[in-house]
Amino acid sequence: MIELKHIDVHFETKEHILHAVRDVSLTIEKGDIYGIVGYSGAGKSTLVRTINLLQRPSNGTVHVSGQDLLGLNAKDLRSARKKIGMIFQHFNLMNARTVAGNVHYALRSSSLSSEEKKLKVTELLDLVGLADKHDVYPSQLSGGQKQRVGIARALANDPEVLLCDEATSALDPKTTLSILELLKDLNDKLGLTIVIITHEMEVIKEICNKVAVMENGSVVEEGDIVSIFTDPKNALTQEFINTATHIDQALVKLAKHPSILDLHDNDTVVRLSFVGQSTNEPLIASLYSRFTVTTNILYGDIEILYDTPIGNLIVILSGSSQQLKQAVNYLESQQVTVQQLEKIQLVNKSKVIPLNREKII
Amino acid sequence: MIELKHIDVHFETKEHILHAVRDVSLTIEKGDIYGIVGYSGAGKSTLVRTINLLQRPSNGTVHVSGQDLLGLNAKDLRSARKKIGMIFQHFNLMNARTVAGNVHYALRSSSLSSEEKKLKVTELLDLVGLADKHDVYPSQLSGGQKQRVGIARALANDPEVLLCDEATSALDPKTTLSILELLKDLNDKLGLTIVIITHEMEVIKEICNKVAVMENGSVVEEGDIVSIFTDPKNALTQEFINTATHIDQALVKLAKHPSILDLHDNDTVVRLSFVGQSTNEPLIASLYSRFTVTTNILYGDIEILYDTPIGNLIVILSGSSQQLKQAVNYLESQQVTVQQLEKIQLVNKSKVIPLNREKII
Amino acid sequence: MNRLLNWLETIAPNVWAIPDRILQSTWQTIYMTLIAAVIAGTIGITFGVILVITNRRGILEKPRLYNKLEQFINTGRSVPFIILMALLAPFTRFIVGTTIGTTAAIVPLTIGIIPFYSRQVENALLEVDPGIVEAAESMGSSPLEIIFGVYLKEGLPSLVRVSAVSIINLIGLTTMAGVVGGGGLGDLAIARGYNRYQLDITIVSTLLIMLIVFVTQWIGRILIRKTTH
Amino acid sequence: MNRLLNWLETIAPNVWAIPDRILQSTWQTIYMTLIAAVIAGTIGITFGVILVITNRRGILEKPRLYNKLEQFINTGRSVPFIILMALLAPFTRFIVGTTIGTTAAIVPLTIGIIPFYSRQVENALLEVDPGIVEAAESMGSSPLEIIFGVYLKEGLPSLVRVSAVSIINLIGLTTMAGVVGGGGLGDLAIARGYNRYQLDITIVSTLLIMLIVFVTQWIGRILIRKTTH
Amino acid sequence: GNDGETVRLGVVGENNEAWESVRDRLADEGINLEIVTFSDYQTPNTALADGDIDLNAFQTVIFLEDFNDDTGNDLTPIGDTTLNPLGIYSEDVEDVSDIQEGDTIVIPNDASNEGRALILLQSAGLLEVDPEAGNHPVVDDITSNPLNLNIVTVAGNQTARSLTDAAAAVINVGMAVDAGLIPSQDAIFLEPVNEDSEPYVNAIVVRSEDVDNDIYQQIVDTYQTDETAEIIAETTQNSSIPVWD
Ligand SMILES: Nc1ncnc2c1ncn2[C@@H]1O[C@H](COP(=O)(O)OP(=O)(O)OP(=O)(O)O)[C@@H](O)[C@H]1O
Ligand SMILES: Nc1ncnc2c1ncn2[C@@H]1O[C@H](COP(=O)(O)OP(=O)(O)OP(=O)(O)O)[C@@H](O)[C@H]1O
Ligand SMILES: [Mg+2]
Ligand SMILES: [Mg+2]
Repeated sequence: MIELKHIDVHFETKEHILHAVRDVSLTIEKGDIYGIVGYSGAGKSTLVRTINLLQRPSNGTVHVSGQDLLGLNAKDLRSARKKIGMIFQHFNLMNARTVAGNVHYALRSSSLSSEEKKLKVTELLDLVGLADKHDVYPSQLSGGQKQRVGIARALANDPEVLLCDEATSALDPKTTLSILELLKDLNDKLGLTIVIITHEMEVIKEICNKVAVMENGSVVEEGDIVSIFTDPKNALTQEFINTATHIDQALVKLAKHPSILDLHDNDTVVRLSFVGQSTNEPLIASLYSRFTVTTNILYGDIEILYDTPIGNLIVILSGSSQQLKQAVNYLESQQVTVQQLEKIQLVNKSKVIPLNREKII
Repeated sequence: MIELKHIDVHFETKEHILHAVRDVSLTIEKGDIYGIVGYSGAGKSTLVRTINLLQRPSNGTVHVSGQDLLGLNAKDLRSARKKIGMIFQHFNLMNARTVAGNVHYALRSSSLSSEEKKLKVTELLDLVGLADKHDVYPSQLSGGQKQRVGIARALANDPEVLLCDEATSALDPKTTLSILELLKDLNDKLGLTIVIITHEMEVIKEICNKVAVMENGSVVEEGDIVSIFTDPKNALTQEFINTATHIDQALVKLAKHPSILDLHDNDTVVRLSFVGQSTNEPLIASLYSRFTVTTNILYGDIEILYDTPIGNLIVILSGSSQQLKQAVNYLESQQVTVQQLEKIQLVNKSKVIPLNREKII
Repeated sequence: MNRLLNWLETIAPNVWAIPDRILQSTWQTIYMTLIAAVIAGTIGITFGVILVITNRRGILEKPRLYNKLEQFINTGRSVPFIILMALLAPFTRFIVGTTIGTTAAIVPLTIGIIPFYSRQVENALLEVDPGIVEAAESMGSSPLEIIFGVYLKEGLPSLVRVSAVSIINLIGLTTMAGVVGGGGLGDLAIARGYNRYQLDITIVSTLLIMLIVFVTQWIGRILIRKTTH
Repeated sequence: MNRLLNWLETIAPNVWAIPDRILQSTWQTIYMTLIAAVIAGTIGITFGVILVITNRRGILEKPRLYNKLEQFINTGRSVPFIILMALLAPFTRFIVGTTIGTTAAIVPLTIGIIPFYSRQVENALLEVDPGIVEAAESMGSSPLEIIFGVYLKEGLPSLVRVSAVSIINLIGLTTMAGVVGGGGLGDLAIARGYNRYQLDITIVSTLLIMLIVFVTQWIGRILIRKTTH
Repeated sequence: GNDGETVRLGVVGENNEAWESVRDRLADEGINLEIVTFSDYQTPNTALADGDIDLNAFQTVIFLEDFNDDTGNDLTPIGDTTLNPLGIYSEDVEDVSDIQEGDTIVIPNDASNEGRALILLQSAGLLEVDPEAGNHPVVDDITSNPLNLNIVTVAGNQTARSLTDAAAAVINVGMAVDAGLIPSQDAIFLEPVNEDSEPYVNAIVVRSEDVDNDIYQQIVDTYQTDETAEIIAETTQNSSIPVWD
C-alpha cells in the first residue's frame, strides 16, 4: 500500500546540512494501522510528510497504492493526494472559512450533490462532537476543537490512506478514545490504512497493529505491536515501553518510598513480566498453593494488547529462601520473566535532559 | 497564592454570547501543582489565561501572591506578570529570534550580567535537551522542539508561578517525563507553584497534588489527587479516571473477546478496587490460604499515587459459591470494593461522539 | 436657506460661480478612479497572484517568469507618469479612440497603477500562512483552487487593506489627468484654485477629494472587519 | 573606448552634450530620495506603530487617538502634491531657509510620503501574530519592549517589503521636485527630454531612474531574505 | 456654418475668459465651441496633430515652429491673438541693476517660457546665452554669467510664489496678474514690445489642411473683435496686448 524505499531528507541551513530522515525503508500494508513513535525531533513528521510528497525526499522512492508518486505529473499527483487524508500537527485550518467551510473545502471535487455535501459535512462535524460549532470560525475554537475540525476534514473525502501527525494530542482522554474508535471502525469496515505519529503510547496500544520507532532520522525498530511491546530489541524502544507501562516511574517511586515496601527478613522484591497465556494461569494463587509463597503486588499493569494479555508486576514474594527458589523456577517454567529488584538499576533513564539542574536552580 | 473568585468569561460573537467560563472560584496554594482537566472546549485555557490577565474576566477577581491583579496599574501588572511564567498551547515563539534569542528575551529585564544571561540561556536549553538548537530559528524546529523552547522561556525568569497550557502534549513520553521531573524539582526546591492543563492523566498522576475538573465552563469537581482518583464524585471525573486507568477499555476488550475469560462453571468475574494499605496485604494469596479461592488477574493496574498505592483489578475468582461469598466478604472487610462484572455496564461511555457513523461510512 | 446660500456666496465666490464645474470635476474623479480601479484591480490581482505562486517556494515555482514579471513591474514604476502617458498614446487611441479627455486619461491611469497594485497584492498574499497552502495541497487542490480558495480567500482582509491604499494612490494620480484634458478635482484644485489664487476652489476641491478618500478608507475598514474572522 | 564614445555621441547627442547635468540630476534624485526616506521612514514607522498599538485590540487601545491619526493621514493623502508644497512653503522656509531648490524640495517630499508610508507600516505590522504579542505581554514586556522587541523585530521582513514599495513611490514623487526647482532625473526626463523632444534624454533619465528602482528592489529582496527565518 | 457643429479648442490652464466669451458668441451663430483645458504644453499640439482637437490657442509662433521642427508636423497659425510680455519681478530690488552677485533668479521651466526668459535676462544685461541655441535656449546654454547668478527653473505657477525666496523671478502675464501683480507697474523689467517681439505673438493654430476651413476662420473672426479685446484688457490689467488688425 505504502512503500518507502531508502528515503533521505536533508534540510540545508546556513551553516550545515541537517539530515532529518536517513535511509528509511518502510512497507505499510493495506488495512494497517501503523504507529510511528520516537523522540521529539526524531524526524517523524518529516518522514510522514514524504508519503504525500508535501516534503519531497532528497533521495529514495515513494509508492502509494502501487503508484510511484515521484514519477507522477502534477495532475496525477493531485488525484493521488485526494485519496490520502492528512491531519496536521499544527492543524492548518483555513481562518477565512467556518468550521463547516473547512470540511466542505475537502469535498470540493467530490461527486456528491451540493445537498449531500452539506449533509456529509454536518454528519462529520457531529461525528467529532462539533455540531454546535458548525458556523464558527477557527479563531474562536479551543485547541482540541481545532484538531477535531482537522480530523473531520481529513476524513471528508473518504480517503484510502490517512496520515495523522499527532492527531489527538490536544484532545482529552474521552474524546481521544472516541476518535480512536472512529478510526478503528473506518479501518475495520473500509480497510482504511492509517499512519499515525503519536507520543501517547496508549494510542499505539489502543489501535495500532504495527509500530516503527525512530531515532535521529532512522527507523531503529519496526514490527507488529505485540512483539514490540513484549520483546523490544532496541534500547530506545525498551525505554519507551517502560515509560508507557510506568514501570520505570514505579521503580523510582518505590526507591524513594521504601516504607511502601515494608520488607520482612525473608521477603524479596521481584519484577514479573509475561505475555499471552500466562495470565490465564492463576499464578499468584498457584505460588501459594504450590510453594506457600505469598505474593504482594506493589505495582501491576496487566493489559490486553491486540487480544494478547501482557503483564508487568512488581511484587514482594514472602517465604523461605528454598520456597522462593522453587517459586521462581516455577514462574520461569511458565514463561514468566523474573528479575530480582536489587539487580534492577533503579534510575536507568537515559539522559534526554542532562541533570545539571542544580546550576540553574 | 492564586485566588480566583467568581470568574466569568463571555465571548461575544455575532449571534450569541458564549460563556466560556462560568462562576469559577479556585484557590491554589503556594507550592501546589494544580492540574486542570476537562473535555476539549471546556474552558481550561480561557480560565488559566485569566490568572495573568491575558484574558480579562467579564466578572470576578484575580489575586496572585496577595495582589489584586485587576486593581493594578499597567506598570505593576507588568511586574506581577514577570513572576508568572506561561507555556502556551500554541507555543507562540518569536520567529525572528533564534531559540536562544527567544529564551534570552525573557531575561531582558533580569538583573543578571550579560555574561550570566548567556550562560543561563545555554543551561536552560541544555535542560530541555536543545543544546544543539541554540542558534536555530523556530521555523526549523519540530513541534516538540518548539514546545521545549516555550518551556525554557517560561522558566527563564525564575517565576513564582508557572502556567502550563498543555506543556507536554507534543513531547514523547521520555521527554515528557524529564520535563515533569524538572518541574517537580523546581516545585520541591523552590516552591514553584504550577498550574497545569493537560489531557494526559499520566501527567496529572505524575506530578499534581490537586486537580480540578472542568465541564462546560464550570469546575465540577476539585480536590487532592488521591481522593479524586480513588473517590471521584462527579460522573465526568469518573469517566476520566476510568479512561486513564484503562478500565473502560479493558472491559470493552474483555467483552469483545470472551475467549480470554475462559470461564468455568464456578468462576465469577469481579472488579476489585482498593486504595492505600490494602496493597500491603497479600490479598490474592490470602484468598487462597483462607478460602482456597484462586484468583486469576485478567487486567490489573496498581500504582502509587502521591505515596498512596491504588489498585484496580479485573479478576476471575474460582471456588465454590460458598467460598466465593466468604472471599468477597473478606475483601470488603479489607476496604476493597468488589463489583460483579455482570452488573457493570460494559459500554458505559457517554457519547462525546454520537455513534451515527454508519451514515457516513 | 437663503442666508446659507448668501453666506456661501460671500465666503466662496469662485466656487459659487462654477457649481457645475465642481460637480463635473467630482464626477470625473470618481469616474476615472472607479473604472481604473476595476481594471487595474483585476490585472493587478492577477499579476500579484502570479508573483506569489511563481516566487521561490511558491506553488508553481518559476524563477524566470517571476523575474520577468518583476522586471516589468519595476520598469512600470520607474517611468514618470507624463512620459507614460505619452508612451501609451497609441494604445490609448486604440482603446478609446482618442488620447484626450477623461475617458482617455483612464488608460494611462490604469496602466500606471497596475505595477504598484501588483506589488501590494504580492505583499498581501505573502502573509497567508504557508501551512494552510500546504493543507490545501495535501487535499490535492489544483493551482486554481489554491489561488481562489486559499490565497485570495485567506488573504482577503490584507487584500482589502492594500486595495484601499492603492485606490487612494490612484485618486492622487488622477490629479495628472489634466495633462490630457481629463479634468477632475485635482486638476481643478491646481489649475483653477492654485494657479489663479482662487483659494476657495482649492479648498473645496481638496475637501471633496478628502471626502472620497475618507469614504474609500471607511468602506475598506468595514470590509476588513467583515472579512476578518 | 574612443569608438564607444563616438557611438554614444551619435546615438545620444543631447545626453552627450550635458553629461554634468545628467550626473547632477542623478545625484539630486538620490539625494532627495535618501534624505526624505530617512526622515519619512522614522516618522512613518512611528505613526504606523502608533496606529497598530492604538487600534482595536492593540496593546494600548486608544480609539480616539487612532481616529485622529488616521484622519490626519487620510487628509495628508488627499491633498494634491503641488498644493501640499504651497501649503508647506512657510514650514519649508523655516526649515531650510528657502522654498526653492533641491533641499527645499525634500520637505514636501518627506511630508508627502509620510501618510502613505505610515499606512504601509501599519499594514505590515498588523501581520505580526497576535499570539507572539500576547506571549511578550505575559512576560511583562512594556509597550516599548513590545514595539521594538516584537512588532518591529517580527515584522521586519514585511517592513522591508513595504519600505521598498514606499521608496520606489518616493522616487516617483521626486519627479515633482522640478516644480520648485529641485531638479532630479524625473524633471530632466520631462522638462528636457519630453518637452523638448530630446528622446535620448528621456530614455537615459528613465533608465537611470529604473536603475535606482531596481537597486532599491534588489536591496529590499536581500534584506527580506536575511530577515526571514 | 452648419448647425450643431462641435469644434474643439485646446487651451492651457484656466485663464480662458476671452475664449468663454467667444464660445458664447459663437453659440448664437450655431457653432458649438468646446474648450478643452490642458495642464501641459505638449499635449495640445500632439492632440491637434492627431486630430483629437480641431484648433488650439496657447502658444507663441516660435514655440509652434519648434514643435513642427521637432516632430515633423505641419501645424499652422491662422490668426494672432495676444502678445504677453514676460517680465522680471522682484520684491527686493527696484531695478535690474540692483541685482547682486550670486543672487537667485527664478524662471519658468516649461519649454515655451524657459528660453524666452533667458533671452529676457540677456536683454536685461544680466547674462548671455549661446546664440546657436536659437529661440529656445536652456540654462545649460548660458555662456556668460558675470554676476554668477543662480538660475533656477521652477513650474510656471511657482514663479510668482518664489519671489519671497529669490532676488527676482521671470513671470508671464497670466501668472503675474493672478498673483495680484500689475505687469506694467510692478515689473522691474518688461519684455520690450517691438518688431523683435513678433515670434512671441500667440496664435490660433490648426492643422495645415484646415487653414481654409470656414468655421475656423469664423472662430478667428469672432475672437478678433473689440469685445474680446475689452475682456482681455480687463482680465490682464491691460498687460496682455491684442495683436490682431
Ligand atoms: N476568542 C474566542 N471567541 C469566541 N469563543 C471562544 C474564543 N476563545 C475560545 N472560545 C470558546 O470558548 C470555549 C472554551 O475554550 P478554551 O480554549 O478555554 O477551551 P479548552 O478547555 O482550553 O479546550 P482544549 O482542551 O481543546 O484546548 C470553547 O467552546 C471555545 O470555542
Ligand atoms: N524546515 C526545516 N529546516 C531545517 N530543519 C528542520 C526543518 N524542519 C524540521 N527540521 C529538523 O528536522 C528534524 C526532524 O523534525 P521533525 O519535525 O520531523 O521531528 P518530529 O519527529 O516530528 O518531532 P516532534 O515529535 O517534536 O514533532 C528536527 O531536528 C528539526 O529541527
Ligand atoms: Mg512532528
Ligand atoms: Mg486549551
